[in-house]
Amino acid sequence: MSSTRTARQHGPDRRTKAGRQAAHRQDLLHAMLRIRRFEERCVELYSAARIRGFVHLYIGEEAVAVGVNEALTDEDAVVSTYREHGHALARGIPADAVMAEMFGKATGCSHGRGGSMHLFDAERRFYGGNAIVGGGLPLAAGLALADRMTGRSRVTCCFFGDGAVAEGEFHETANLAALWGLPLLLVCENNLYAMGTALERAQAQTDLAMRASSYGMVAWAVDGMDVEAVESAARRAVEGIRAGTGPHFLEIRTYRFRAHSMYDPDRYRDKAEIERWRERDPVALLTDRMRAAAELSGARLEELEGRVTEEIEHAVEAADRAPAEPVEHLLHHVTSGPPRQERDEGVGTP
Amino acid sequence: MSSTRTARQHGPDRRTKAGRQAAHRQDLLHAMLRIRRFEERCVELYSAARIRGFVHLYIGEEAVAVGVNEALTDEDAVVSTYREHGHALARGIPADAVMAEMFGKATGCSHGRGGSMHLFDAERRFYGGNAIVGGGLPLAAGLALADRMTGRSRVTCCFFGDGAVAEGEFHETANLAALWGLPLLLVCENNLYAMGTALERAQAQTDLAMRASSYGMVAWAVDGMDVEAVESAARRAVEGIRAGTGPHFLEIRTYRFRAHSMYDPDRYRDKAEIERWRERDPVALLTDRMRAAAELSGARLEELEGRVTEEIEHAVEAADRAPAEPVEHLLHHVTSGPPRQERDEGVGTP
Amino acid sequence: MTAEGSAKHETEHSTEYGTEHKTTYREALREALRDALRADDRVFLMGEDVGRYGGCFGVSLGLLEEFGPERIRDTPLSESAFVGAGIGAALAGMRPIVEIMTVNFSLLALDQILNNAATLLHMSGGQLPVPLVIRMTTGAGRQLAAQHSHSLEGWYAHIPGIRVLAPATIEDARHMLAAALADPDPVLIFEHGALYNASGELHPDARIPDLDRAVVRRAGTDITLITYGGSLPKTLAAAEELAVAGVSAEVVDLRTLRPLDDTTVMESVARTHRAVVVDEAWRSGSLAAEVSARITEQAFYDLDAPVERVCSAEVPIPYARQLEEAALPGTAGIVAAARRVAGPTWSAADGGRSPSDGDGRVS
Amino acid sequence: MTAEGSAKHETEHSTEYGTEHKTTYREALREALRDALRADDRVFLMGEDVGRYGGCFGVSLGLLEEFGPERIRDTPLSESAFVGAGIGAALAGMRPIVEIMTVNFSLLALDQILNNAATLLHMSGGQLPVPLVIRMTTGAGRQLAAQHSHSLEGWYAHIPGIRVLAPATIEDARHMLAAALADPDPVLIFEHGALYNASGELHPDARIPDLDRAVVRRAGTDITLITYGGSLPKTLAAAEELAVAGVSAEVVDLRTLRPLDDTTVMESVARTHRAVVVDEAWRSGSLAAEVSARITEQAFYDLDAPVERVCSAEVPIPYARQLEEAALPGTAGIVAAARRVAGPTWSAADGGRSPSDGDGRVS
Ligand SMILES: Cc1ncc(C[n+]2csc(CCOP(=O)(O)OP(=O)(O)O)c2C)c(N)n1
Ligand SMILES: Cc1ncc(C[n+]2csc(CCOP(=O)(O)OP(=O)(O)O)c2C)c(N)n1
Ligand SMILES: [Mg+2]
Ligand SMILES: [Mg+2]
Repeated sequence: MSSTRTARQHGPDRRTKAGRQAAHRQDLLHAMLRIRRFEERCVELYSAARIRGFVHLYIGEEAVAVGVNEALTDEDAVVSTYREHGHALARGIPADAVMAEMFGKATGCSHGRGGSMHLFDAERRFYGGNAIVGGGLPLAAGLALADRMTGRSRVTCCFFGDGAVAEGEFHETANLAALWGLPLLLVCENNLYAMGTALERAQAQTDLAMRASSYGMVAWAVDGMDVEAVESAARRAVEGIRAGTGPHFLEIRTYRFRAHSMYDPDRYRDKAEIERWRERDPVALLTDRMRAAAELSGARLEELEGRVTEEIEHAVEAADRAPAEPVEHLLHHVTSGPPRQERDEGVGTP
Repeated sequence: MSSTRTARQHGPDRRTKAGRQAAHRQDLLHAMLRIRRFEERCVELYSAARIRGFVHLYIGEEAVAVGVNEALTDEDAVVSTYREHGHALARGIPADAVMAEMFGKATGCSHGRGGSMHLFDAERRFYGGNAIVGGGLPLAAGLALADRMTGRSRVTCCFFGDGAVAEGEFHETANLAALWGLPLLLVCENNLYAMGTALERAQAQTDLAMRASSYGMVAWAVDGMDVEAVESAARRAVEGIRAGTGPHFLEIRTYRFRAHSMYDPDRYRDKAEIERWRERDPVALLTDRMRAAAELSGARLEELEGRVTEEIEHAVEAADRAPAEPVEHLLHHVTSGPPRQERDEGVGTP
Repeated sequence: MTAEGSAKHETEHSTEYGTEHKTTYREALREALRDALRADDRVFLMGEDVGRYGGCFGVSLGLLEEFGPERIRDTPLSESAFVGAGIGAALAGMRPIVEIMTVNFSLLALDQILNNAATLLHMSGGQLPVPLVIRMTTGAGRQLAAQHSHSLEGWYAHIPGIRVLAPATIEDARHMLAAALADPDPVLIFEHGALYNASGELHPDARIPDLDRAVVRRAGTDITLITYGGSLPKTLAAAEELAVAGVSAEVVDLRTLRPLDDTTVMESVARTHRAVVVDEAWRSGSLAAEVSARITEQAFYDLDAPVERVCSAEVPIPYARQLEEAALPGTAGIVAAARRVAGPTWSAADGGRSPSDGDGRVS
Repeated sequence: MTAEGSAKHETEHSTEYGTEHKTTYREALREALRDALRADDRVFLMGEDVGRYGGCFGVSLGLLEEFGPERIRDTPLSESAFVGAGIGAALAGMRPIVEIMTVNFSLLALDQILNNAATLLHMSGGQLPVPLVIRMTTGAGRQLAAQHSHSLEGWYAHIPGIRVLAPATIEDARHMLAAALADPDPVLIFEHGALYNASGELHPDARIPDLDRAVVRRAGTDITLITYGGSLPKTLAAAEELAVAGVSAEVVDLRTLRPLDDTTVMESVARTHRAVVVDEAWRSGSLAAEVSARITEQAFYDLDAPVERVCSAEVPIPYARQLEEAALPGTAGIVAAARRVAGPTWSAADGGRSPSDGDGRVS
């Protein structure tokens, strides 16, 4: 996908098999690093009150977005949640546009109207950014339905959390998608918690892949800390979907290293548990694997990090300089066409 | 249960095992006949415009209400649907009160406010009568939760259709009940259709018991035309629930012989399919079985039928004579206590 | 019925509910669907029992045979999922018409309507229009009791980003759908259940209505009666009764509940100086309140008397016929309110509410 | 803050948001929960993250430790199921307090609230009261964007059979719950998200409020400003500004949004002859419309000017600070509206809307 295009310009010789593997891993690493560093920067910017509202970090879960995205083409669609910086960046929305959105600027990918929880990019078929848990699922089924009805071989990929599986929307959508054989990839990011509620205190049956398969769809669980495992699972699922075998469900077992949101004091988890999961940090895991295979030199890593830093600092500076969306545009895009001049669309005065 | 109490005063000698079986079967037959004849009379009364609104007949499904009810005590609770004459009568709500409700009279079991779809009887713990498909499920979980929290050993029995399994409420309730181990009996009346939509066109997985068991609860399917099979399954499930093993799910395979409602021209089913199911009419099935075991004479059946006719005709006459709920009481029971005198609770003038 | 389209204050001279038999409201809706399905491959109809059953109120009867199960698509009982699927399909270039059997069940899909359909365009900074039409039955009057008698279109009219329509005539039933499909944004159409069997003449050269305009269904000079949907026939009947009593009532059919056409309402009130709003919803928080508030805001100095509302009693609608009738707005109640507001006995002193005015209120 | 209870027109002399530090709105809510849980074994709190997490806004922090997981009951993300379970538990003799994290997610449970909680008593002919309390956060102002900034309490105030409360002060946060639990019918409590950190003095002999009464928070003679919940601080601030400009504004806090206390409102309007309603909901179909309509209906001849409304712009609430601020009612907007309504420049000729009156409307 386009997100890793820049990385592909450099690095190992892609003409040998070993070279291709090394190059691909570098792409994956680069994609994960972009997300990691982007969010670390967001934490600083949030503390500095440059970013406001609710912000949910993806740190620890980067392998999911990056691995799944490898299986998708530009024609495919993505539906995401409020924890979606990773999905957006992996999908190829420029860091500039994402950062500007977090700053609430006119140059943001939602023109400042969405913020962290509502990133959109119609051109890249990134349908947001949904802050109602489970709310993206029915919509994703509809995107897939349109493809089914028009005979296009596109896939719609919908990300959601383990918590969302408890919502009625999950059930209704899973049944509808399986019943109609929709080209839908359901990606459950099972990070073991929905805010402060551990999976086993929310689900009678914690084997979520099994739950999904009860709808008659192909479903399995994947190690979400291993980006290559995620990628190969996603490729297999997408192949199956394109072959016309209907929706597939991936339970991707992952973990968020940070609190649920910037407001969360994270009192409900064991520090030791967090530490155990940190040992399986997806970035470190891949870095180690590449080092062991002599695919990644210190210099190369430094270069990658440098490129990422540059991109993010550029995004921050650009967002900083970018104009605010003018208050006069408040009523734009409430409906299509020119804003209605009606009295009832009048603006309250601050 | 009380519904069959009158029948128990007569008939076979209950001191022998064979006598007890014969007597019990007579009770079951009587209970089913009451429902069957009551509804047949309703059809006439609907044609005569004495009953209005939506009416959903239970004819063909009598074995479900009667069989399940045998497993419940007076302390248990029942939550039902809009197709609930059978559940109400089996539960012991007097035919008089049910018929008066269908007439919209003050003596009706909902004081004329509910009609066919909303029968209630707080004393008999019959919590209605819900016309939103799936709407009774969460409520039933709450009744069961109260018992769980207070340590009472009561069971809540919730009836719902195969169509309701597609609603998010089913999923949320099943998970909640299984997660919390609630004393809840989920009775799915699988009559193969939700209005005009056949089960296989609504459910990706038509094995509903399997679907339910994916929540980690005990679930199995039962022949819903055989009242004794239903009874024994319900007894087993209720025993399990009282023993503290959490919610149980029964998929009871049945069939409605009539259209979905009085408005339904029934264009979506094969006549031959209906005929095949009629051969397994639960009333005939039990009658035949009793005849084969020499447990039911023609005279005895005639007597039963006579008793049923008498009860129903009494109900019709009483309903006919009963006073209408006065228009002046319109605002009663909107809130507890005396009706609010507010201007905004004023009555529109017809 | 006469055609009405761009003409802003065109008057309906006769509505003829139940007299003529050229077509019915139900058939008019069906013809509109057929037209739309024939005209545009992207259009499809989706909902519970729209296909094999023919629609719970028979509106889509026969369409499955003509257009097949892909385009006349029966769904499971999963209101949230199939409404959301309509939103997604619209985003991906289709022109879905989603039928929710009745407004009563639409609450199960309200999150999708409010937080996705109505919001995506704005929240995405204009990138994601949702050209979706949602049809549903609304209203009471058929002894269906509390859970099947809601009139919640006023709630939907509160939501920015969507258009809300209430066809009250056979003409509008026939022609609003095309206009709704031409709208690039979500449109909700509320069909009143008591109107399906209404029959009348359909003028052959009727045009697609201007959805930004309310319409004067009956001209009058003494008082403006403002209503929509299932209350229009009752209100027109009340206007006839008032005419006999010497009160000339103008009847405005809002037709589009969002955005409201203030101009038509205010122009009428400027002529009559008195207004009554008729709305089958519960009184508190009804759309009638919004209309009343706007008249106060925009035409206060035109008013010779306070705006009154005739709404449903604030009670879950009961099954028994006499209770249901007492709960709903009726012709007698509209006449009584109009006489209070317009009558010569009106005086500031008693606020027009002398105890003998027979407005049927009970305590 | 002073205590207010049965005294109908008691005035609040200072609200002191953010100045004193004796307690906060959040802590007051928590104390009320603790009291209720201690007083009655049948009371329990149920909702998403009320236990281990301490409530998404920290209201129930520490209660799990005191009352245990049975009575401080974390639920899965299943709004419909756990609200419905609250209804069932109430029917079976418990006194559940269900927390829905925010009003934004309450739509998923709206069917249960409307068709079961609000309806069972009437539909059963009086057999089934539902003594349930549902708490949720409402409102915007924290840059949470469209899906997390709804003010939908007006919708709930449309539903017969329930009571709707909006505590706007620390006193009400502290004492409304007990009154709600004493109500035999369902009560919905809307806590405004922007108030949780509000701090102030809590008078030790405050009593349980009379939930049938609105309260005058500030006495005035020239104009009545009517509001509730999160808009009260802004409205009081506007009243202070108006005082400087020589306009004496009375501020009425509705507190109970259903049933509305017409008496307090009309008595105030009878004194001031002018009114502005402030409501954070979108303007069309807002509760402010209902209040305006009632004033017209009941106090038309007392009015010297049309009732105005200050509401949110009709737009999904945007994230960017300047856009969000422009969308929401603010002190300046309230002052401007009040000056339009009360000001000496008011005249019938221009309807009070001269283009130069600075009401901040944009096109
Ligand atoms: C319908 C709904 N209920 C509650 C919330 C509040 N909320 C936001 S995120 C969240 C946890 C979701 O957990 P999960 O689905 O596992 O995703 P994760 O945050 O772990 O990625 C909750 C409860 C919401 N946004 N929407
Ligand atoms: C939420 C909701 N959607 C749709 C309807 C309309 N409706 C009433 S009954 C019914 C079919 C239900 O089928 P099932 O659950 O199988 O029960 P059955 O009628 O077969 O007993 C439908 C669609 C409704 N009442 N509620
Ligand atoms: Mg999670
Ligand atoms: Mg069925």
